[in-house]
Amino acid sequence: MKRSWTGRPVPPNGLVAGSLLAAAFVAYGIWGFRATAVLGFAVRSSTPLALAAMCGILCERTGVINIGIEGQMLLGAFAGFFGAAAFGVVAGVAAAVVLGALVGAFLALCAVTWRVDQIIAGAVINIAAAGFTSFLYRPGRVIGSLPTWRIPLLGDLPLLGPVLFRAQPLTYLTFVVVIGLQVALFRTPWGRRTTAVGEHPGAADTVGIDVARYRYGNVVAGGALAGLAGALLSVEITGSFDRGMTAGRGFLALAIVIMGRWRPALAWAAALFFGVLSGLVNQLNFDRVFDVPPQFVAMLPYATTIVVLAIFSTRVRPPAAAGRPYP
Amino acid sequence: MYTKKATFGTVALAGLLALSLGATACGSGGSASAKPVEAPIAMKGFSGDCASKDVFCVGLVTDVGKVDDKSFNQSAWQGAARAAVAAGGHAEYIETVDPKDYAKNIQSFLDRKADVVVTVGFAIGDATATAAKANPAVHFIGVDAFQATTIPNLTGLVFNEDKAGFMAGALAGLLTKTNVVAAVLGTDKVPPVVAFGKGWENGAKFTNPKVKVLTTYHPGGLDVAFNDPTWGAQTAKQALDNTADVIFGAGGKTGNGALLEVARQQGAYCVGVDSDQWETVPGARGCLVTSAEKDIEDGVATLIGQIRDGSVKGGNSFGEVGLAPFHDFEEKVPAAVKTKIEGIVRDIGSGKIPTGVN
Amino acid sequence: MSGRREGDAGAPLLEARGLTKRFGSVVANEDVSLQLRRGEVLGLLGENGAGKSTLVKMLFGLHRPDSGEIRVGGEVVRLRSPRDAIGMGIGMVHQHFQLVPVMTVAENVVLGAEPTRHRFVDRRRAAAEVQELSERFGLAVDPDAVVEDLPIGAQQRVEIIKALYRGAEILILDEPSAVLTPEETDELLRVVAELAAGGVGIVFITHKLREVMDAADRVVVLRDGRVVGEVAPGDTDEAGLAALMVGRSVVLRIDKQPARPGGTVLEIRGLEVDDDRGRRAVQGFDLEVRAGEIVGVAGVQGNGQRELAEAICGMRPRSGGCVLLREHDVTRLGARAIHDLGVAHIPEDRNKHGLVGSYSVADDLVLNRFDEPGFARWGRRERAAVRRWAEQLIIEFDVRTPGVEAPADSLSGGNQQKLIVARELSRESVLVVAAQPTRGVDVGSIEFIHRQLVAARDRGAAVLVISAELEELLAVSDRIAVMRSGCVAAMFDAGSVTSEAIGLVMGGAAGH
Amino acid sequence: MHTDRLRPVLLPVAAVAVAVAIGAAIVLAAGASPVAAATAIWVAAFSGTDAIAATLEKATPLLFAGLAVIVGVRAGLFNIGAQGQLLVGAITSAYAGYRLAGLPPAVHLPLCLAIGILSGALPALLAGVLRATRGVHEVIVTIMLNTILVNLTDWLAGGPWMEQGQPVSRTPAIAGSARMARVAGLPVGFLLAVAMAFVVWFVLDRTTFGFRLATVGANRNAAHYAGISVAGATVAAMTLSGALAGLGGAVESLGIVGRFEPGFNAGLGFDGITIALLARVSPRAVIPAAVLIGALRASSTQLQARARLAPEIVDVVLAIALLLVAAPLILRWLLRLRPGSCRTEVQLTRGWGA
Repeated sequence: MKRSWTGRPVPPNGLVAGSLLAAAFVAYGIWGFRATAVLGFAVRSSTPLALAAMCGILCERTGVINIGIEGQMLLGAFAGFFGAAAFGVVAGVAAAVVLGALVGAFLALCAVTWRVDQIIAGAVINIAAAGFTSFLYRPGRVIGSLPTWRIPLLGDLPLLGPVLFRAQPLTYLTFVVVIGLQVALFRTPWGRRTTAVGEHPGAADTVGIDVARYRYGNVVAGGALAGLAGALLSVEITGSFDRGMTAGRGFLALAIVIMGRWRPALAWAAALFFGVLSGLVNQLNFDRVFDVPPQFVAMLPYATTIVVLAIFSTRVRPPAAAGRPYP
Repeated sequence: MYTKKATFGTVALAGLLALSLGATACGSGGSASAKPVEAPIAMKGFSGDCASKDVFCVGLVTDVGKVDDKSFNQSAWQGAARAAVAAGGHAEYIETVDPKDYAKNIQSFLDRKADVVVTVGFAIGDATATAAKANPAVHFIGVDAFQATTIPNLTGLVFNEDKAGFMAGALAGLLTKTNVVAAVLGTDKVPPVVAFGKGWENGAKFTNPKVKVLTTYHPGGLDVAFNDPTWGAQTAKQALDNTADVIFGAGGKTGNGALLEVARQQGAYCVGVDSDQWETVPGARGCLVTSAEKDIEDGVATLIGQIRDGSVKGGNSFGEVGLAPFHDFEEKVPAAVKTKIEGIVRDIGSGKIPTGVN
Repeated sequence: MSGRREGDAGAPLLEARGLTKRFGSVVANEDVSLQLRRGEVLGLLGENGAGKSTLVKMLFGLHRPDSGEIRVGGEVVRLRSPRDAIGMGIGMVHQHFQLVPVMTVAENVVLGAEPTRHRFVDRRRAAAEVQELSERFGLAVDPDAVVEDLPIGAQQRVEIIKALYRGAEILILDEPSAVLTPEETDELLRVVAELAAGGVGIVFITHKLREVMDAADRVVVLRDGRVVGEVAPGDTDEAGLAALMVGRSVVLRIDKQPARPGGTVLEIRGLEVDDDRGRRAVQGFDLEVRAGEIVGVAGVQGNGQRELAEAICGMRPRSGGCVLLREHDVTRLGARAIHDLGVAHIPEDRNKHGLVGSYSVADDLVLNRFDEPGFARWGRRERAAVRRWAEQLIIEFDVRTPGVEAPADSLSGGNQQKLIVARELSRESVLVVAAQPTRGVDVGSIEFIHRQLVAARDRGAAVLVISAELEELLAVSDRIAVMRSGCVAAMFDAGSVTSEAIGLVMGGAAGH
Repeated sequence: MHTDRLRPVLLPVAAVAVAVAIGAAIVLAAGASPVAAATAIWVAAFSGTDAIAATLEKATPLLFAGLAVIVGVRAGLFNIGAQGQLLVGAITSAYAGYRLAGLPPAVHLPLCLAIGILSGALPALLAGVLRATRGVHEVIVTIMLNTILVNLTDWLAGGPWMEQGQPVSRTPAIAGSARMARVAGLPVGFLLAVAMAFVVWFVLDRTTFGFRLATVGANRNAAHYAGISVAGATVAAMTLSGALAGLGGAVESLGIVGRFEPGFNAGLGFDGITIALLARVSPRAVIPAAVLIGALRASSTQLQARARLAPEIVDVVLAIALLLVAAPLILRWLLRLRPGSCRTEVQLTRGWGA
């Protein structure tokens, strides 16, 4: 029996991924461009969710609950857009990352140093972000768009080419972040220490790991990712900023973190699952297959999360120290 | 227990706030963060002079949302401001935060003796009608508010969105090379959006019987359906992947997101909605062949002009609908298509061609 | 201070000189000195509260001594944190394991000092190192097993490997056998011997006589924060050690009449109870407590006493056997139902179970009686009545508090305990279960609480006192049961037994 | 400042004062006049019967939502789903309000209120049961339920329960027999809310039921020792919390809006969190806290009319006040206060799991 690094027997990831890929190609064989369109939608709509979920994973794995992701994203989108309008898209993305990180630092300050209730700190971030971005927003700015990069060879693949390899820079960056985090969390000293800090800060402390430093570092890094997710919305996907444009994605990311069981790759899979659902609904509407009230579709991911939690609650186990100040 | 003390605490807190806010003398209103969208129109606010017969004051109450929404609130405000300035008067707006405040926002203009009150959106219709009945001396304009019964001092500025959608759809039917066009729409819970969408579909089929029309609505509550440009952009891309090559974005920021996405892709057209989005969404100029316009700005300005000269009537005033100029696409749209569209626009306007939308 | 052997070649591996530590007015350690040599097992023996924990916490950088010095390899060192101690080659196996449950053995061992290859954790090398250490010292563990799936004994071995991996030459084992089964303890003692043979110096903290007799090269006995003796096991026997450990310091005799036992109130037959980890903590436990007598339960901590008390009082599910209260089977009843049958329960952990710190003294005085008639009517709490009741109780039970509305956590530990005793003993009870009733309580309060227990007995209640303090049990009990490995190992008549005899049974030297 | 009696008073007052001061600075930075802003708030919120009534109408749902949050927090639960529960309460009571027209008011109105209460309690009950039996964190479930219920109510209001013969997505108007009027210029809904605040206060602070909830919230182990069912208290507290939120929604529909219309109740449940925290989880203190926020919210018209100030400033001030109340440390540091002996931190969570 194959075992993961955490020692538990797992279904071989390659087999799972392989069969999903095969299923995608079968769908492509049957439905052609429709399959491409749905999967393309799924991938594109998963990227901001995945990045935001990475923020949640980083924070929670290190023991800090972050319900302020929505606010961090919104601020990131805001800074990204206005940074891009003033100094160009690269500066915009950088501004989003920096602002996200700063908000992350604020959350860390609340959670680690001030020992404020972490849920309240997150709620404060959300309220303040909505208030400030709306208050400060001025219309009338235009920004350049990020280029679409077609990866040579890979971009010409059927199905996978248009779905994965003809994307914009931040989308590729998201792929790198998710895969990088997946590897880093489970394979590097940083990742294992982060996990230890979130599961049993006392154990980490007694072997000389600075719990506060790890929490600060990861919550700030998580904030940067949430900011990047915001920039993805404003700079890459839409090229605009609008008040409240995150539209609840930060909260959905919380659900994705849980469905992904605090693992980057699995969380991305969960985001893709939500993406496939709503892409499928668009497609069914396009092709007049049937008329589902869109409201029911919107409920689907959330209802799924509740059902999954209710059934697998014993297996879906959060980091043991999440939400608790240390010492 | 702390309970009792906390009660005292919060009572004291409320008192302190009241004190700090209330005890100060009244000052003059500063110039402010909320600036008019059109630079030349100065916001004077209207102080006491509105009561005078000589000073013409227009107040505008938005639907829930902001006056800079690049959409109907903004168009209505621009019309109101333009007309007020033309009349040598003042215009001012109040943005509605909570729909329960509609009546209060209207009342604040009545308290300050506005001559005309413009309200935007059908949701505010009831509050407007109530205010109009109570204030026969003030004239009201209800943008998008269809008047089932006539109140003499209330004019509903309404539009046949299906006609605008039909015209745009007809153009799309002629422009498409793949015979697939798409509409990315806000929510099916708002009638004008549905009218635009159905008109678009029928128009496309009118000029191009082979066309396939892809239509989808935002899958979310009213609170996000018009405010999710991300979904709009990604859905537009999905439509493009479905080989659509003319895409209609109709649904506030959600629709704008669709336009912006199409602009980034090569070889597809996009069609805006409500106002000429060449102006409101500059980022979409790369694909924006036209917009299915309902000319709220002109409609409001015209009605205010009629109020000034006394020619206004209660009931409904149908505003202009049509297609915005082609702008950069003037060259690219074939002459034959232009001719054909001009004819269709004319016939739709005259009612010779029915849109097929109830 | 006795028997320091000077003159060995080379400085001792670890040396403490004149360590003193006070907490407020309480002296936890006074002028404690000891030495540990390479390859030596030093037994640190003492009763609960003798100051063993404070001492080792100073040695591991968790507490800083008020005076005195610590030397490692002859050099004076300042240990500000465990990190410093680890850096000095000191390793500690805590009573509560510091392991990340969801990570593997290898991951836990290398945590914070991971072998890397190209910036990644070199898992193969980590596993190999664990394997190597495990083989060298006979510490059987699977490097790829997840810690939470391992039995306690294996987890302890992981802790030892973790310390060794960090280059520990000095290993402090804090009550390592407290959580182990006898088989696991045997295994541990074997490992300790092997480690010592490998050159590691080991401080072995325990209050089990057999273990020090078996494993230690030298034994330092602590009592009341001081070193009261240092002997080699070969020079003494268990009785000698027990005498040293228990001493004759405070004799808490109280005047009481001989018991006049009535009918059986509590009858426990073949009781089986699991602990929090699902391990069988109480097995085959039989006991009878009669009206008008106090039965003490002695025993080394972790032999099932906590679980026994909680099971009797309905807070913990019983896996087998039965509990009869005045011939009624109460085995399946919950905490409230048993309480209502007239069972008073002074819980072992007063802050966890006994009271709500944020509540007022008055509310905590009715914590489990808040809805009884007199304190509530038709669901409405009679707060005035509660207050009156509380005011009466704090006088009667001498609870020192600014008032009945003061939050309970503003009280000193002794007064908090008296508060709980007041609540539990102010009511007519058929059975009183008192677990560690005087833990962390000042001497004056101890005597008061003991008197109250005797008074309850004299009112005709059956009283079960569970305590780690032998003196306490000798003072209040009429009979003393010694609990070991979850069952009664011996039963003594309190009037004719000595603490040495009990200590022997507790330490596993005798009994059945 | 010398006595501990004064300290709990000082904290929220100071928090709001500092937040207002920072808000004034922001107003100034935005080029508007803080004096004009203050005047606007005063005029809008408290000058005259209508203004006061408007303030109280704004305060009403906030009061209910704040109470809902408090009931949860007392039992150690964080009901972040008051928003969704309020929406369901609002739409079902509106449905009963127009559907059951013809009933006598004495029956109709209480019936509608009861239906609102029950339907608000239902989703919260689900969250409570999942928490008690499956250990699923109520924060996650109620966040999920919020989105689900927003969509459900939107669909109902634009579908099966939509008013016919007009285009707007909304239910028909509630029959007069189920409407709540004003009494002596005061909205009945507000009076009901104040009454509920006292009821909740009584239940939480004076009854054995409240004692059970509080014991579970303060120390689960002690509750177990005292024979209080932790699961039972969890389910009861969530259900009661949802019932209060549902009642708040019902009062909105029956007393203020007159029907259910999507978007009319946005954000109220989340304001409830702010209010519960400002009131430091005390049911009676919710009354002034709700009135305070109601006043700020009611002033959005006048803030624009008099100070030409974007209404979002209110959110900014609230966020700052909330932060200061939640983190007394910051305030102490700002105001150089001595640390006090009494508990000042508000705690809502003990992590995701346990």
